[in-house]
Amino acid sequence: MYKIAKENLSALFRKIAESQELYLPIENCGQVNYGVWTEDANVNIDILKTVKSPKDAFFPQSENLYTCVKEDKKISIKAEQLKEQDFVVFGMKACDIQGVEVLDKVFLSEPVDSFYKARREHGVIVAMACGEPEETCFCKVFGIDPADPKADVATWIIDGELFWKPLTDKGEALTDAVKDVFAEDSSADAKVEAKKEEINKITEQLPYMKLSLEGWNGDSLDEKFNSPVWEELYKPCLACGTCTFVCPTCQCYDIKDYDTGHGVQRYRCWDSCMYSDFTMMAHGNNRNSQMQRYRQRFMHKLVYFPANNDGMYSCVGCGRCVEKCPQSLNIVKVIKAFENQGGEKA
Amino acid sequence: MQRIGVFVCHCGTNIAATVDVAKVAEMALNEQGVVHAEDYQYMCSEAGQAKIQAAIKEKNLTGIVVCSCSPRMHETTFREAAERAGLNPYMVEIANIREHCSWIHKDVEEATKKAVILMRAAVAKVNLNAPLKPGESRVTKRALVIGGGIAGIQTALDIADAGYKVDIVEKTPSIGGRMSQLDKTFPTLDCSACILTPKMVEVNKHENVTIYTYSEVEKVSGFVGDFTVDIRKKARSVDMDKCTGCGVCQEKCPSKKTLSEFNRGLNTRSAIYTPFAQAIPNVPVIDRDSCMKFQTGKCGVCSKVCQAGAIDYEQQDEIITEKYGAIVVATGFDMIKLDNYDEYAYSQSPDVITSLELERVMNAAGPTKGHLERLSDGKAPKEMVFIQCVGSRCSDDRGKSYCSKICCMYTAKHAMLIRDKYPDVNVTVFYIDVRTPGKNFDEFYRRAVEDYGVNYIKGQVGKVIPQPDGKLLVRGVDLIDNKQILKEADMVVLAAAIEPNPDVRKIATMLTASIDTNNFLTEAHAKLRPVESPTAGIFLSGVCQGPKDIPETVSQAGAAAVKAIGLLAKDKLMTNPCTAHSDELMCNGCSQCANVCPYGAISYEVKEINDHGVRETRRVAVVNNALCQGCGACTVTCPSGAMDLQGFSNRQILAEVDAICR
Amino acid sequence: MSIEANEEFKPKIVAFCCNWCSYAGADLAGSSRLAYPADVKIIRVPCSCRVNPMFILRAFEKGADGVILCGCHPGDCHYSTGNFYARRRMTMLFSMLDYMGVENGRTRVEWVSAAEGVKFSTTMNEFVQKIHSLGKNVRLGDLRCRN
Amino acid sequence: MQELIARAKELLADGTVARVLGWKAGDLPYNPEPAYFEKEEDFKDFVYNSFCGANLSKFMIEASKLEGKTLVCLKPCDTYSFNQLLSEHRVDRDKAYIVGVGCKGKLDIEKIKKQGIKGIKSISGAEISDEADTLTIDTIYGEKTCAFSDAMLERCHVCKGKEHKIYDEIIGESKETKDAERFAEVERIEAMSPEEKFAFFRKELSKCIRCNACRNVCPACSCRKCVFDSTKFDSSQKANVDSFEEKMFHIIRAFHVAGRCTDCGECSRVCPQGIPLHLFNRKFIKEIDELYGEYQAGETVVEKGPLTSYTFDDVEPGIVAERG
Repeated sequence: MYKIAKENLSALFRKIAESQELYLPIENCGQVNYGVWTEDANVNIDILKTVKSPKDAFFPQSENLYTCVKEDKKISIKAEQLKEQDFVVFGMKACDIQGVEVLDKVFLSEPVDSFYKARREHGVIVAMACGEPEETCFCKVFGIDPADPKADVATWIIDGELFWKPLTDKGEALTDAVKDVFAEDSSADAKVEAKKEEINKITEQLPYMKLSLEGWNGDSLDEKFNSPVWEELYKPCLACGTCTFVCPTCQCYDIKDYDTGHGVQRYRCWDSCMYSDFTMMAHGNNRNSQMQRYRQRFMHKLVYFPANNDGMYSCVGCGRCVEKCPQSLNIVKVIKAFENQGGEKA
Repeated sequence: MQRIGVFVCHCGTNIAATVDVAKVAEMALNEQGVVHAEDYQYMCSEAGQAKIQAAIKEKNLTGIVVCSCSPRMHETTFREAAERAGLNPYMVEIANIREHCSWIHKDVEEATKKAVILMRAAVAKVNLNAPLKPGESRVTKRALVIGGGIAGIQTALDIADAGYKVDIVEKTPSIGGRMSQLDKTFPTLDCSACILTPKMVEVNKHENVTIYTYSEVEKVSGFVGDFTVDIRKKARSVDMDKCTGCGVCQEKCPSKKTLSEFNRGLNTRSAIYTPFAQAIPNVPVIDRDSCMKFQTGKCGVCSKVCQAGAIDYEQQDEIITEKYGAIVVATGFDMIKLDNYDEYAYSQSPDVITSLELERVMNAAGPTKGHLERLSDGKAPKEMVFIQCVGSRCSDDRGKSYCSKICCMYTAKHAMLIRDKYPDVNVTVFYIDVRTPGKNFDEFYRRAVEDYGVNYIKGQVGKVIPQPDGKLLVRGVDLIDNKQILKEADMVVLAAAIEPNPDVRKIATMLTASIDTNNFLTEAHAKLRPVESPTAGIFLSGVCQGPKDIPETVSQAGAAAVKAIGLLAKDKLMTNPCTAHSDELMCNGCSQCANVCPYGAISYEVKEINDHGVRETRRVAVVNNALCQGCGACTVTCPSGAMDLQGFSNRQILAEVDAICR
Repeated sequence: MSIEANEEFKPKIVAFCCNWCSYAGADLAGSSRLAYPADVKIIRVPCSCRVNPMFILRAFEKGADGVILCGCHPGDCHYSTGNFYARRRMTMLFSMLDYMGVENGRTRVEWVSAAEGVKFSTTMNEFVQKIHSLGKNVRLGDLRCRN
Repeated sequence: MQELIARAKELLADGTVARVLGWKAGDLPYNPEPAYFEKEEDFKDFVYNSFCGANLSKFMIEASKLEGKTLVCLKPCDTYSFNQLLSEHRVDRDKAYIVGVGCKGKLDIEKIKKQGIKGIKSISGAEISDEADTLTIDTIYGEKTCAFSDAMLERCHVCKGKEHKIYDEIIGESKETKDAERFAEVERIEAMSPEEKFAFFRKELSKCIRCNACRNVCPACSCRKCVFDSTKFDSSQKANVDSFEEKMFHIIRAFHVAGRCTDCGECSRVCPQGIPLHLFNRKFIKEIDELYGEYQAGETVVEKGPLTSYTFDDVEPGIVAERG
């Protein structure tokens, strides 16, 4: 295990960025999001949750797929380059890392998404344990340990120092490349264990961590789908895309064409199941009320996805939707609503 | 997918000299949807149109682009050609590569490049065109003539003689207009009243004509064939049916201090008055601003003396609403105000007068009973100076840039009449040019110079200086002898420029007829459609369109009448299909579009809408296609884009933008 | 004209002209042979009130360096009131572009009647000159599509 | 709040209204959500406190289509939106029973969290009956305090006043919370150089994720189908590869609501990226005030707004360039 004083972190970032792109939380106009490190970037590694999850690093909000170029009446197709250079995502929390694993299930199973695959292969994830989890966090509900994130490298911030522990070959390679800036600390393991303990104690006190997922699996599909509870739950929903766009696991995208005047750029961009034109087809929409769209989002996260992926929920308890929904709706309220209903029945 | 044909016109060398037309045609073949392209000498010719029609049939074209002159010139020609070949006329777009390209650019490469881009924009648009079908609207067989001068009278008579009803709206208490103020007319020196009065009587008696004097047009709505007009008949305070026109009231009226409009303020009139003796109708009006009864409540003399009991102080303005198929504007002119020309001392000396004032002075019914005399002291003048182009042909913004056209001739007339009647009076005319292009005009002018010894000096007057002895010192230049001239005169007459009646702007706005910077109404085409306004159903008669003399006015009045008759003779009109259309699936029913519609063409209905299976009863906008004129104000006000304009749709315009910026 | 000064830069200029006044004014400029640079391309619209701010933004998005809107003089609109609405709308749009730091000289509204061929031509000459002085639309270029 | 609940129950019971549109307590101290209440027992969750910032007027578009009247709780500033919607025929006055609820300023949880306060367990001082200027926040990291005004939503600092512009009855006291100039921020930007302005907006808008929350919450953006969702302009409701669409979206949105926006501030409240979106709308409001005369949308029910009316002597668009 290595360590580096927090005030020296820019040396570490500079070192990493020498040979590759480095994504990390950067503050811009009061908001912290993942972005590419530059010398004058306003890095904020103390932030618990960036507004958007770091999924952009692997699955950007919009990306070109290919370009058709039209010359006279001849059309040629220019393919978009896949990611070929290595890059590092620094500071990902345990929940967001689980989020990437959810995306893996979608994009790396057949048919493999080559754009995503290339990024995953070239990306090195440096995780960071959560120092002070908040009341909106509920990662433990999904078996995620915020104190002990699992990625290529794991890091902890303890008393003004960052402790660095490579966990995979990719992590070792990155460590080798940058270890000049590190110091060694023989008592590191002990300090980290103590920190984990401390984090776990905090987690114990958080209101959402003990949420029960009982009843949320593929078996109860019909019962959940037909529940009258949805009718009540969806009503304040604005049908905006906030929850989906801040979510680390939402993976739906739309493919669109942009007329460049000299051909067409085909790109994809994140879509939201909250939007009225989501899965719109010529005949109309197969979910034509907001209730249906609202239900879809949560059924997908808590029922359909686990049913198709060995019980893996496509919610990681990051709590971003809890914080960002304009009308204070969120997945926790949905889970609790069904919990209550179950209680009443019993 | 459209099958588009592109036709590039050479327009002789008008286009072909600066634009590589073959290249434009060749490039067209690269554009989306284009399956045919050719160029030809004159696309608008029979042979050119035949080529278009042949291509439409042979290649099954669904749309065509003609790269040629302005669509304002031949869009209709090509639309009709296309229609004859079985193509919907609204599947035709014009790329204006003449007025907007070949005529203004010299470099062939540059002009060709631009022509190609204009062609692309037109192709991009036609790709999104949809066949449109014009609707039909009915024609009200009645015409309105605004203005009761010689222009309005002649137009009304011609329309009435053709068998259609005509209404004349005249602002003043009598018809007759400026011509009634004139003494004699050039070049024949007939007495103006002698030739005008019979026309006034004729129009007044005509069974098809209704005259509203002392009335103004208040509101106009509707469109060609179906205008609705509100006419404000101002309270005359005299019952038209009872009044016998005896004139006693005017005699007895104690309030006689109001300046006479008819005599250009050179004398006064009573508060109850007819403007002049031959007025039609011969019914006086009470000028309420100067009447003591209305101002102080004390008087009532006219009412007491009127045998017929025609005086009605309680009379109110009346609004008459009538429908018309055609409207003729004949609002005429006035002299400009001379505030900007104080060097001529018009405001300082009563002996400096305008030509129109001289007409009144010379007229037997005028303020001096026809005697030529100085208005300051009543003495007969010995030296008279006429100054031409006062405010006409002006290069700065003091006056008018145009030639008032009638001044040269009426000044020759004045000079000749004065020399004829008062041979001892010397007459000098300062002029820039003497313009006499009319039948017997130059002969007339030459008589003034040669037979009557009028002294014409080419040169301008810099200043007129009133002298202590009452004379006027005229300081000018003689450009031919290149010398300064100082001349003492007893009277100075200014040929002030004429300008359209100031009310015309208000009327043009109501009629949505366009107007030029000088407030003359714009004709649809300067050469080919001189008596029509670009606004359908609006025709122009007389000086409201541009300066003209009486014979020209009368012939134009006749021409305007013929155009109006041509319209009234139709039972139905085709309406412009380029109207707004609201997509009820997207409409919010918010009423913003109706707020900006100038025609009241948008109304709302509450109805059940089926949006892909979702049924909802909602308030939605509905456009009345007969009323909509296709301006598009609503389309931009509509935030959701539910409202769109056929023929100029959002997507079509965006396609043009894209093609130009490509 | 200082167009020769910068031969490299060929601005793209979109001119929206109302059918009744300004388009006819442009026709008159043409028939009077009153030259103005070929960079100006005219789009005919029925009335200035037909021009949606989206059209103008779209032109900039697609690479225009300047957009000018011409209509009938206030009070002379063929449809009576169209240009009054256009005037308010464009004032609002231009003020927003200015507020966002986009040079306001790249947009302009001019009233040109059917009789004002000279004004049309001078206006276009002036406008092209203005765009030349502003140079390529770099700032809006940042807002532009990549191609 | 108890008075409000009692009155709401009464009106439900006597059949005056068929439902009540208010707020339901959330599971955290600061996340109540808009909710309908139809039965007496539903009211156990009814809440009205300083976190009930949502403007409920837009919900009345849908509620107007329901059977019977809806009792809707509107704060003074929300009533402007309701009037504007009435002007545009989007809501039915006869279907609304408007209870003007008292307001002493609403809170922004983001502002509390910005002060480093996390792990919140409870917050006191946010009840509508509380008179305290300070919020006391119990967190798992200990007790924290925060001045009420430091946690207020931006819009409350430029409060339009405590008067309800339309209502059937008023329950509760209101307090004007204005402590800043409405146009101060706009003026600050206007004073910048074009480069600074551009940099400012580019930075702010670069955060935009096109979630459309600003649009969907906006009572003026009440279109059934937004122009950005339709195919009529080839515009997109989602993030595009180029950055222009975002700017175009915000300019056009501001333009579409110009003269109709009541400055309710919901757009800035809901933006997950904290973009000060009200700066667009407020710029237009300032321009309209200055160029066409003072105008407050939603003050009363009107037929025409500033952009659907005109005067002959309106300034020319060239004014923008002239004033530099």
